[in-house]
Amino acid sequence: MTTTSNSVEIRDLDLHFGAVKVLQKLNLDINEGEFLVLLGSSGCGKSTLLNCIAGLLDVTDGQVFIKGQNVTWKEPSERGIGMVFQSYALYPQMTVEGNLSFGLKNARIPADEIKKRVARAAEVLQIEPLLKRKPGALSGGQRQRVAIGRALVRDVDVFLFDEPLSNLDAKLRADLRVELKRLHQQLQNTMIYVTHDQVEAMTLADRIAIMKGGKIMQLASPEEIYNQPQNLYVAGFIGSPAMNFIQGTLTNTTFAASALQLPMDDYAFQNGPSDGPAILGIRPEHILIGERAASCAGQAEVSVDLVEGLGSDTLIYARYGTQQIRIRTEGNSRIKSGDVLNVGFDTRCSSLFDPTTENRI
Amino acid sequence: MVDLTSPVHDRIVDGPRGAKPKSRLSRRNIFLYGTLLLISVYYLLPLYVMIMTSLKGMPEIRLGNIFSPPVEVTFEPWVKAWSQACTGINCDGLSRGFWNSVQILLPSVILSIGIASVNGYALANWRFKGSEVFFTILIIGAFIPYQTMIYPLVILLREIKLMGSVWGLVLVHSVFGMPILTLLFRNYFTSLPEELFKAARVDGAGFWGIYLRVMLPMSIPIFVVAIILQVTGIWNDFLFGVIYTKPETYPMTVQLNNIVNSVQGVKEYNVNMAATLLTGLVPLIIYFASGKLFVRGIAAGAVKG
Amino acid sequence: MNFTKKMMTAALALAASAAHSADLEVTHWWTSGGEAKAAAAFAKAVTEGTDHTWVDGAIAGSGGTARPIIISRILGGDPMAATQLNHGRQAEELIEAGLMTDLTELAEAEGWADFVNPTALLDSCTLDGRVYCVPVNIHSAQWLWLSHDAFESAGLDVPSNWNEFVAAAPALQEKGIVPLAMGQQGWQQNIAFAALTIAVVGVDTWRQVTVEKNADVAAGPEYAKVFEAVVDARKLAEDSNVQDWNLATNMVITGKAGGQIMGDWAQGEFAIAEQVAGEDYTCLPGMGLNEVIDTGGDAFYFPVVDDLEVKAAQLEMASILISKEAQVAFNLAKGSLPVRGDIDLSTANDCMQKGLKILADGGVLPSGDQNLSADTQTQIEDLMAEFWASDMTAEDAQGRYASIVADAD
Amino acid sequence: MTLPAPSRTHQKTKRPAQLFRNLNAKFASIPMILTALVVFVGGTTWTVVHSFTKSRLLPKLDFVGFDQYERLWSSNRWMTSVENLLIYGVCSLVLTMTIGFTLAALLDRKIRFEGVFRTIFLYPFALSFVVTGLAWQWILNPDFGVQNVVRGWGWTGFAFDPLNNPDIVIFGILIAGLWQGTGFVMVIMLAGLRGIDEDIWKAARVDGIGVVKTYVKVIIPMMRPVFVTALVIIASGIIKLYDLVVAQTNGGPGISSEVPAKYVINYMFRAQNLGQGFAASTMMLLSVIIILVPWAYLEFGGKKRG
Repeated sequence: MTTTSNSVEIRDLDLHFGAVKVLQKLNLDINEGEFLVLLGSSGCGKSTLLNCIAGLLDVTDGQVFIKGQNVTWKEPSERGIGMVFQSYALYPQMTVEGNLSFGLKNARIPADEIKKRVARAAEVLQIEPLLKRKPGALSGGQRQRVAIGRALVRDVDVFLFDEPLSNLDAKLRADLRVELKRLHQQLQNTMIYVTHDQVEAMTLADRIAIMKGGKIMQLASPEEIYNQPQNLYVAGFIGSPAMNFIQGTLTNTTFAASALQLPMDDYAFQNGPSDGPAILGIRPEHILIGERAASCAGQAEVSVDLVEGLGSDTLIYARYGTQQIRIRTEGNSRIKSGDVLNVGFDTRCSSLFDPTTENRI
Repeated sequence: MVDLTSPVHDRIVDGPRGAKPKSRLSRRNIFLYGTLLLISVYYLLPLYVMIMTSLKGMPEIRLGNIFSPPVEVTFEPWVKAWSQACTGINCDGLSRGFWNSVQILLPSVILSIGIASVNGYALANWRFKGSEVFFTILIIGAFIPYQTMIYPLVILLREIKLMGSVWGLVLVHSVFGMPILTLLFRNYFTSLPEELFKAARVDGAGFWGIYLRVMLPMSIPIFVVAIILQVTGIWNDFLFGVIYTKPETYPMTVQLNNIVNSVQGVKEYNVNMAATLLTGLVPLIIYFASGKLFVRGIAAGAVKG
Repeated sequence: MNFTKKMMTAALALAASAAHSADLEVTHWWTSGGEAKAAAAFAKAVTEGTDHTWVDGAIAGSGGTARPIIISRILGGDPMAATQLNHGRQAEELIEAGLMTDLTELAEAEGWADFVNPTALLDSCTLDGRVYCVPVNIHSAQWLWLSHDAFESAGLDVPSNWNEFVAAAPALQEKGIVPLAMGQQGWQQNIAFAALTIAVVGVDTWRQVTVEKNADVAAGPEYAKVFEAVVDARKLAEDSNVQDWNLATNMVITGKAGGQIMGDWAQGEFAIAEQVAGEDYTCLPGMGLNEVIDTGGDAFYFPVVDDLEVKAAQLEMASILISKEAQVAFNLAKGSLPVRGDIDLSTANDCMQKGLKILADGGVLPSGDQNLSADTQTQIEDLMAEFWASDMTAEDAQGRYASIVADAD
Repeated sequence: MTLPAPSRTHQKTKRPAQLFRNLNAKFASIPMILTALVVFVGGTTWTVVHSFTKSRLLPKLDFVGFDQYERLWSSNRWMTSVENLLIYGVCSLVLTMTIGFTLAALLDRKIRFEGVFRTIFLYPFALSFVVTGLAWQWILNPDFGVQNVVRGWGWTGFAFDPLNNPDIVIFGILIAGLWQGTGFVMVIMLAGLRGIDEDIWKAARVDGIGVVKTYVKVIIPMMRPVFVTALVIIASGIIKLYDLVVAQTNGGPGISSEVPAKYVINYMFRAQNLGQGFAASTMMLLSVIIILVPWAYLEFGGKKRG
């Protein structure tokens, strides 16, 4: 058995709505105290998976374990989970205090204990002055804090977050993100967090599970996901602007696409190099220009279509033969559209994919 | 220039909005208000005539015209309609029907709304295998002519020994009120954020807990709408009242029809009109008192899911 | 407040009700002025003659409105203690279904068969040798009621039969008087039709059609004359636009109409208006042509109930309804003839005396109720309603009438 | 932290019996299930089955095939009833929709006292058909009502007595029906109009399209679902037409204002011919189905559920 204890285990989970298979034979182990982010575009099944863990959806087949207990058919409240929703889901007719204590009252916890727990949660979240207010009188950020508090008071093992920040504006979202991270460090609970925002995923997660079509495409740390995407989907999904993909062939560890010849000597082949068609994936910031391009083993001439200055960065949309190439370089660049650039490919940071299996070579 | 071509479209059915038109006597305005006033006359005429007739004595009715106001105002027809008009040898007027209607109304409204709101809640949040099928049957049932179900219901009520009693009629009202009310509540509960329901489940509240502590307090407006819908509907019912009650428990509408259509000697049109107005009074009061809610109620009842 | 007071009285009455008194709900459709008075006479007799209370369940409208309510309540398992129904075929199925109380023992003990006159009345309460209802009066429908005022104002003598009436009509019309008052309801128009039939074709032919259901006769030349007569009558009634029978009667009372074809219950309305037969109005049984009357009438049935007290009270009530005193009081108010041949009705007015005389002479026919099922009756009434209100030709109406007769059961 | 035993960790639990999941919800739905199955499905089926019998006063399973229907369709009264309902139905549909929409459009023109006008147009809807029928019976009374008043003004030849004239009596009922029901349609239409994006009006103005033309070409097509809803509601109400006729004319003069619903009640209870009544009510059911099925198909046919 593994040395770290598993907080949540999911075994062969299936969920079908009629003929639509939302989750398929899904397996996932989440470690004690881990912050796991379920990331994917809408309809990938991430929220569905979270609802299955919470017990809000009946699974078609498979098992869910929390703390080693099989909870597949248990009521949500009996699973030791707390949940925070996108729309906050505060009970509008109850005060903040009422919202925090509702779950405890349902669990028939003594009144003084409820009081204690509510006070502690309010302190942690700094919402003590709001306790007597109704949710209608709170700002978005305050509401979300109360929603988190509702999970907090219940003293649960696992926190489930269903896109908790997507209803907030960008500034507040960034603030609360930091607070969530701090909260996790403070509480050390297991947290499962659903989002479609890669920034949240990258900043918050211990591990990220990228989902597509009811399956997990890759489960790894943010760095690994970013640097070593296991397949084309993950590679294309993570990173903005998206990774460049160049069609070509691989012969003796050299990737060739028309005139471009890239020796991939530094590349860590997973199963050893094999010849045949391949796709080179390289992030915009790993295509170098100017002096740094010269030091690269593979170089090419591209013509610039469009330049976007972002202040800190500059994005260059260029063309290599028929292929579009995105390049990210430092701000205040003098490059204009129409220029012809000599670019270099940093092969150490690139990925190679098999066009048929779409998996990393 | 009159700014009539840019209407303001509020989503809510609300009172007059926006700035008043700049020129009051434009041709367009005269046409618009003229038309509206003319139509208003058509709608108000019957009420006016009923009130005028009910305040006249019989001799004046025979001589005068129905539109002229009474020369001599008398409230006797009202008194007579309320407490003396006869059906058979019972000469206690409409008052009996009024109290019968009240006795039918209260339990009917409570029971039908109680059942329908729970149905709507179960359908919105606790779907189970077949629940949609039953709901579909229910909605189709709203369109089935009552005539095809009247007789089986007589048999049914006979079997459970409720035929002719107030409770039998209460049951009939609950059954026939169920489709539209269930639809109303289901749509309302569906419109509430689903996450609220999920949150309550995570918080450990059960079927009834969520209904009573989370859903009910959030649904006061829809309950008011349903109450308005049911009070006017049940008060105005005639068919079920005729078939499922007996003379002692006749609701007001049935008694009204009896009083007006059972003539002793000459037709007392003034008493008839007073009786008619009395019967219409309850829904009218509700209508005028509830104002926008009534409008919202019938619009809500009409708009499908 | 009035209501509170009533509630108090009701509560007290409830508390005071002794062990052996029962509330007897009685349904009937006697709601016009004269009828209501008659019903009150029965109520008084029951309340005074027994320990029980008559709870009045009057149902307004004609029998057509009331009957379904009564029947559906009996079928619906919520029977009243007693109910008016026209005896005849209406109750047959209810009796067959065992829903009506068997009164045979009471009838035999009191010897109803000895005093009920004509005996046909008791026969129609009898099914397979058992008695199920109490006949309470004899009603006949073949009467022409004439307004003296109307004819005087037109400078005419009061007609003595239907033919004279038709002849006098144009003069009435000139004076703006509606010759024939007719309520626009099928059953009233059917009464007029039946009355005209007997007046025009006589009893025997009528019997062939109505009792023996001979469709050929119904389609034949003799009956054609009946339908011609109805077409004439229809013209006379053109300007009559009332619905209820008593409003039509009222037109005769006030001299707005020359006459009305209606059953003898119309007399109650004249009585209430304090008019005197022979002075203010004239009645012509059998339209003055064929002096016969039918022996339809009202009867009381007692649905089977579970409550033993009510069961006992039902028999007491049955006995009261047919008693001499109640019969006199009731029939004087209602304008109908009593069912007992052994009571003195010298106080009866001119019209009732005429009826009694015809009865004594044996000029009686069974009423339509006794011969035709409700279904057939309804179809004929529907036909009459249409015939009188439209310009349907006599031939068409006769053809359809004959086919209803052919299908009658 | 103690490690749970592996055997316990991977113990599988079986899916609980579905019947007992959410038992409370099912328990609470019993009244609905009973109503749907026993009354709506059961009752209707019972009536349809018995329409093929010769039940008279009491329901009997004495089958006679289509005899009741043959008699029904050869009955003048039924034919008159159907004809009346058709006239009433078509006129009522066209007029309530037109008047309802026109009123809504007028009220939607940024007018003063909108609330007052709306209240006036809608109040009859709060009244029962019995009250409506009796009120209009009085107003249309030829001796005292409108006809008499107009004659009193000097037009002695004026004739308007729909309730006493068999040829036009159904229009007398129609007047009352419109009075009662148009306000309701107006409210539905108004809700529909208010649901239309104001930008549409701005766009139409920018494009120089006149008000009437905007209504006809743009607004009405956009309100199709509202019209359909109103249509179905009015149509199903028309078939049930009963109280109004009973109170206003009771089918008279003669049988000239009879309607199918009245025929059913009449034959079921008064004529004691249940089979005939059931056959007539089955025909009513059939006509509802004819209206409902195409609508349901249009409304729900293409869409997925949920």
